[in-house]
Amino acid sequence: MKLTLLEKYDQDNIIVGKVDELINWARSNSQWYFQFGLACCAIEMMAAAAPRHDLERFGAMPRASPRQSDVMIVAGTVTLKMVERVRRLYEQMADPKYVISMGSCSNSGGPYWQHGYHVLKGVDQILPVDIYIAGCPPRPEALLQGLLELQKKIKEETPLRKKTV
Amino acid sequence: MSMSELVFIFIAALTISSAFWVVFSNNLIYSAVALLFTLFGVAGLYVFLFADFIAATQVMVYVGGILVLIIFGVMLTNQISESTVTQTNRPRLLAGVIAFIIFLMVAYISLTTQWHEGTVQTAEKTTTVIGDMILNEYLLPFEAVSLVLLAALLGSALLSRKQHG
Amino acid sequence: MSEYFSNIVSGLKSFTKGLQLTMQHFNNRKKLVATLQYPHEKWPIPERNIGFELEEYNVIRSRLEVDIEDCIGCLKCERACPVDCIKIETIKPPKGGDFDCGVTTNGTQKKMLVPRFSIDMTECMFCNLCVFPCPEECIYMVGGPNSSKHEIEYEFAARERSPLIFEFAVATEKEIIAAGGIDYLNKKKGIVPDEKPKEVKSTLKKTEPKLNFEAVNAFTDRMTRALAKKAFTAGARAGSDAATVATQVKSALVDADKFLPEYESIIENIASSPLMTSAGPTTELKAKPASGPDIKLLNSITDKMVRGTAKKAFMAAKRAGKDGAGISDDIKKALTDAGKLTDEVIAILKSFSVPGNSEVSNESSVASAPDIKKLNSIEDKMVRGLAKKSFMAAKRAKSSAADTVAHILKDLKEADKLTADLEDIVKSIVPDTVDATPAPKTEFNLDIKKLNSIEDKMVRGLAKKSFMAAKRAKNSAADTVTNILNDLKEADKLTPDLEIIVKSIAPDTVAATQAPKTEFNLDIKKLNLIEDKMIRGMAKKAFMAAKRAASTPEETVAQIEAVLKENDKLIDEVQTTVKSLLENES
Amino acid sequence: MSGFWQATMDLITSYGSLISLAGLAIFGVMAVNALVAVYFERKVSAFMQDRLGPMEVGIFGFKGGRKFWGGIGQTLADALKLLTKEDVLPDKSDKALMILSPFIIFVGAFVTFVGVPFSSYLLISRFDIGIFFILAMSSVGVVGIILAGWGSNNKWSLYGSLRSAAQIISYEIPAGLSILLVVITAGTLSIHGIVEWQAEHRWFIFHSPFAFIAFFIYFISGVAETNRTPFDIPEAESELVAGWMTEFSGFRWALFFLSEYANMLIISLLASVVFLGGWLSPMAMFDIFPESWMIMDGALWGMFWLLLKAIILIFVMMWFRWTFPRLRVDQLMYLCWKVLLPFSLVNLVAVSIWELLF
Repeated sequence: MKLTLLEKYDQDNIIVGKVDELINWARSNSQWYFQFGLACCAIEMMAAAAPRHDLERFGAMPRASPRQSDVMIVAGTVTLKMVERVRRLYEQMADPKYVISMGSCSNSGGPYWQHGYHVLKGVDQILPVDIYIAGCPPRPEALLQGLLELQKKIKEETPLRKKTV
Repeated sequence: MSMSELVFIFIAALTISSAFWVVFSNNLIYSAVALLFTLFGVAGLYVFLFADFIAATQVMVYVGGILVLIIFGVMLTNQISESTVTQTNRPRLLAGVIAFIIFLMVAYISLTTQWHEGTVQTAEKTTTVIGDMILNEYLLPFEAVSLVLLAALLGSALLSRKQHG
Repeated sequence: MSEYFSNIVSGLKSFTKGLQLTMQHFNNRKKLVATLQYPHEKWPIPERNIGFELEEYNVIRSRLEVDIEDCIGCLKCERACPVDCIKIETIKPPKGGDFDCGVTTNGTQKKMLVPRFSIDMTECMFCNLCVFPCPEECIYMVGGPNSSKHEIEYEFAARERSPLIFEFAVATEKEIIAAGGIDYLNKKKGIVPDEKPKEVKSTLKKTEPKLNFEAVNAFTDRMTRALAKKAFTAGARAGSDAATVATQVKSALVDADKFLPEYESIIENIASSPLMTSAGPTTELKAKPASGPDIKLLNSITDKMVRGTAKKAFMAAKRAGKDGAGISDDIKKALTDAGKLTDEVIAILKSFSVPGNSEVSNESSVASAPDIKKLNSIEDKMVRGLAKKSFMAAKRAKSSAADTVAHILKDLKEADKLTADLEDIVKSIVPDTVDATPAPKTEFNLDIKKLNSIEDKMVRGLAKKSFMAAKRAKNSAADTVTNILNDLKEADKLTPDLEIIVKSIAPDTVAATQAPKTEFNLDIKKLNLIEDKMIRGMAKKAFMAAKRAASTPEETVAQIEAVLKENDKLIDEVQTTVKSLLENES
Repeated sequence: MSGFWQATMDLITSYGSLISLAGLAIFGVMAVNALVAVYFERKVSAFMQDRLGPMEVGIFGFKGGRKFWGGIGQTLADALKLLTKEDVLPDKSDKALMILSPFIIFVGAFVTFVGVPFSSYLLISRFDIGIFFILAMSSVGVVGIILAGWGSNNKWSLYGSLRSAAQIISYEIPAGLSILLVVITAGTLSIHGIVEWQAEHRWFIFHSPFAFIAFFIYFISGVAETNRTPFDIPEAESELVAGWMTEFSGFRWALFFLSEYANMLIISLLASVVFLGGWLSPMAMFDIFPESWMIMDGALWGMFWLLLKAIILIFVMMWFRWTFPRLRVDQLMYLCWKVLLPFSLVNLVAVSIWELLF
């Protein structure tokens, strides 16, 4: 049975599995977040990065450029005017990229989900959201827990193999 | 063929080919990049002449200073956005004729000159020798060059000054 | 020049000062580091007073939680929600049905079944506004002052949105069906597609679209009944005839492995009985108060003014507790005063004033009353109008059903509009059956709640099951008790204690029938007027105890007062409040 | 031409292993330096801000405790992540330049290490013009920065690169003048010569008041040359997103990072060699335990002292970074041209006079 290199990688074996684990360890523990504070949730995001909660304990540090960040924390109300920018900035991020939707506004439109003529009803309409954090705004602990949940999710990936097993 | 000859060939080839690129590239920025390699190659040739001080000066002044200024100049040129057509080589025939004449002259001189064959030099400290020579034997040219540089400095300062009135 | 140097000096000064400051923090890091390492240690939630009473206001922005067993489905929280993230659906069980919604911990009788209570925490803005209006205090933010009810929880990030939409309702399908929410369930499950009902409507418009569940209801087991109903509904909606529907029901039951030989008779019954039914005189009768003349009789008065006056007098008389003859006298008097007394009204009032048998006359009049609605299936407007007109005339003349039909037919013939179809329709207005006499009521008054004092859950369940079975079979009280006892004996669970409890159902029946439910009509909410929390709690406790003991209103009040007196809390204000319970009685 | 191939083979067999060994050594130093320094920096910044910094990431199950020095594996995870990240080349960028520029910057730092000593014995090449070589090579990186900014085809990148180039060229002058002062005094460009001079006399920083000032001018200029806060206007986040690095991602961005921390190490090593006595033990200088083994002055001890001095200087750089706010462009140029440059010129003259007098 001859296998091409790609097919070989698609199979499960111990080396591929271990390397997967290593890559996942690195990725999950180094989630540099693209600060995307749009409204009040941004304040809680700052609080999470500030000394009391210290987001950097998990290796997450803020980056200003989308190219160098791994996770986009959409914190706040995504207005329709902002949609284009959010989308573009997400597309500018380098793979693998993740999205945390923080707060009710970005989860579903929040207080504006019914009558907000100017608000996107959930950032998951334009981005593939990985983690939803409920709260209006969520407490910093909730953000930290969301990050931990994201780490768990990353650890389930198989970066060397295209197909998920 | 010894190792030093091999390295010499490599450096000479790098210098000449990058020099050609400087001339023939249509993109000014690429020309500047090629100039970087040319200047480096020249510095390498200096090293072959055991003139390490000159080589370092070459890198420092030409690469670190002049080249940067050239790139600055290129970038600040108008219409640089159309970077592909900023350089044209139109009067090629005339230039080729002149260059050929110069080439003939140089070839004639280098072939007819009685070259004096010296002994192989060893690496010595050149810095002290250079310092001695500049301040003793070649004091007048040195001072003349200083004056010229000073005049250039003053001239550029005058040119870049704001016009009053 | 001096400025230049002073700038440099001040620059150096601030330079060193800044470095000193950061160095201090660096050196004193053991004291100064403020970080709490979240997953390992948690920040104690600060109990800040933000202007409201601390115990009542939750500033934590934690998750909303609902104690669904306390929810009465009042929809107040749903209305209070500024972002409409709370969605509640309720089912009101039919009156007189056997479905019991239960009682909240505050003692309020629940009147609704709540099959859906979802809170979308991705939309919630954590404003806490839904918490205040809740009369049962069953919706609240977890933690803080409510931490005794539910642990604090504010970290529940999820990978999808759906886990953040919390569903609190626990009503099972069985319960929903038992509460009469089969339509709700079908709608929710999308069994009835959008297009089909339209077809059904167009074809069945002429007849009553209501399904006749009479035969199906004979199944005693809830699950079986639900299945049967489902199959029945599906079959009937599809337009099959009764026999096919019966076989469908049977096959559905067999598929579900629920079919028992004794169900054969029921299936036959289904096959023989009509699929559709009118609202059904039996149910109408059940729903109506069993005593006193019916105010609806007055509706046949044509003049609006007269009708209004008559109704007014009727209500006043009824409130005064008069019987049929008295009421008709009162009405007559009122109408004479107003100068509106006509022959028509007198004829109507006669039905009231038949002394002593007001109930019977009422019953017969309603039971045999031909249904004008049946005439709606006449397609031609003109003809329909004509038929109705003669129908009303006949009704006013107090004709019997057969007379009415004859009358209508005659009128139609005169107008030369009578066809064979019409004749059928007109004849159909005569109610099908007279055998649907109301079931004797007393049996239903056995109190299932008495069984609640059985401690063992299993046994309680068993006892209740057989109780319900007996009830459905319309057994008498004594039969029911023996039934339950037998069932328990079979299950080998019968103890002497149990026997006493089970028997306690029966003796009460007489009392229960005589004063049905009135005792419990005392409104516990009146006690909310008591300001002191302590006293209020005490009073409510006593109230509940009295209620459980099925005391009369006077006894209840006396008991509450006694309890309060014992604790030396009986102030005048409180006493008046407690007494006000009685005022409600009338 | 067979001689040519023969020579090539000879070169590879005889010198190839040596050269590649030296290259690997330099690369190893740079990589380890970046790994340690980034972790160090994150911790220092955290403690100065009353935080804890990386705590949760460990290697081989070892996290380093929960109290203060946790998160040992943090930078390793960062590095691995950057290596496995997508390499974005924007569509409208000049792809050749974007690919080339990180390597120019990296090679600039890499080649500089050839002249940088780690102790009196441990260095790649012993140049006669050591200091001059280091200064010359460290100026090569500027070209890479400019090309990176231009190639990105992004206005923030271009602004950042222009600012960076202007800043580095400007600050090279006071830095060079300060070192020139040492060269004048010691009379040599060789690093060994300078350290030997200091061994004979005293550390340069204590040689004269002017040399003392020169040290600070050099150090400040050095901080500015590495584009570190408070001189980080080329990558000012609030103005230019990430400056000339805006469009770079993954591995090529990691090269920038590597070079930046390598440059920090170079500046610190050079400062400690030129002004702080290099690999000389401070005990010898202050005559603690003279003429005994406790003087701690050998090859390995020399490396220890040199690295200790460099690490302290790196710490000071971080201390600066987490203390001072960013300078404005005009303030930056003011500081360079109107403060540091005049002072270093005056210094130069004064030291010459000092040398004549004493």
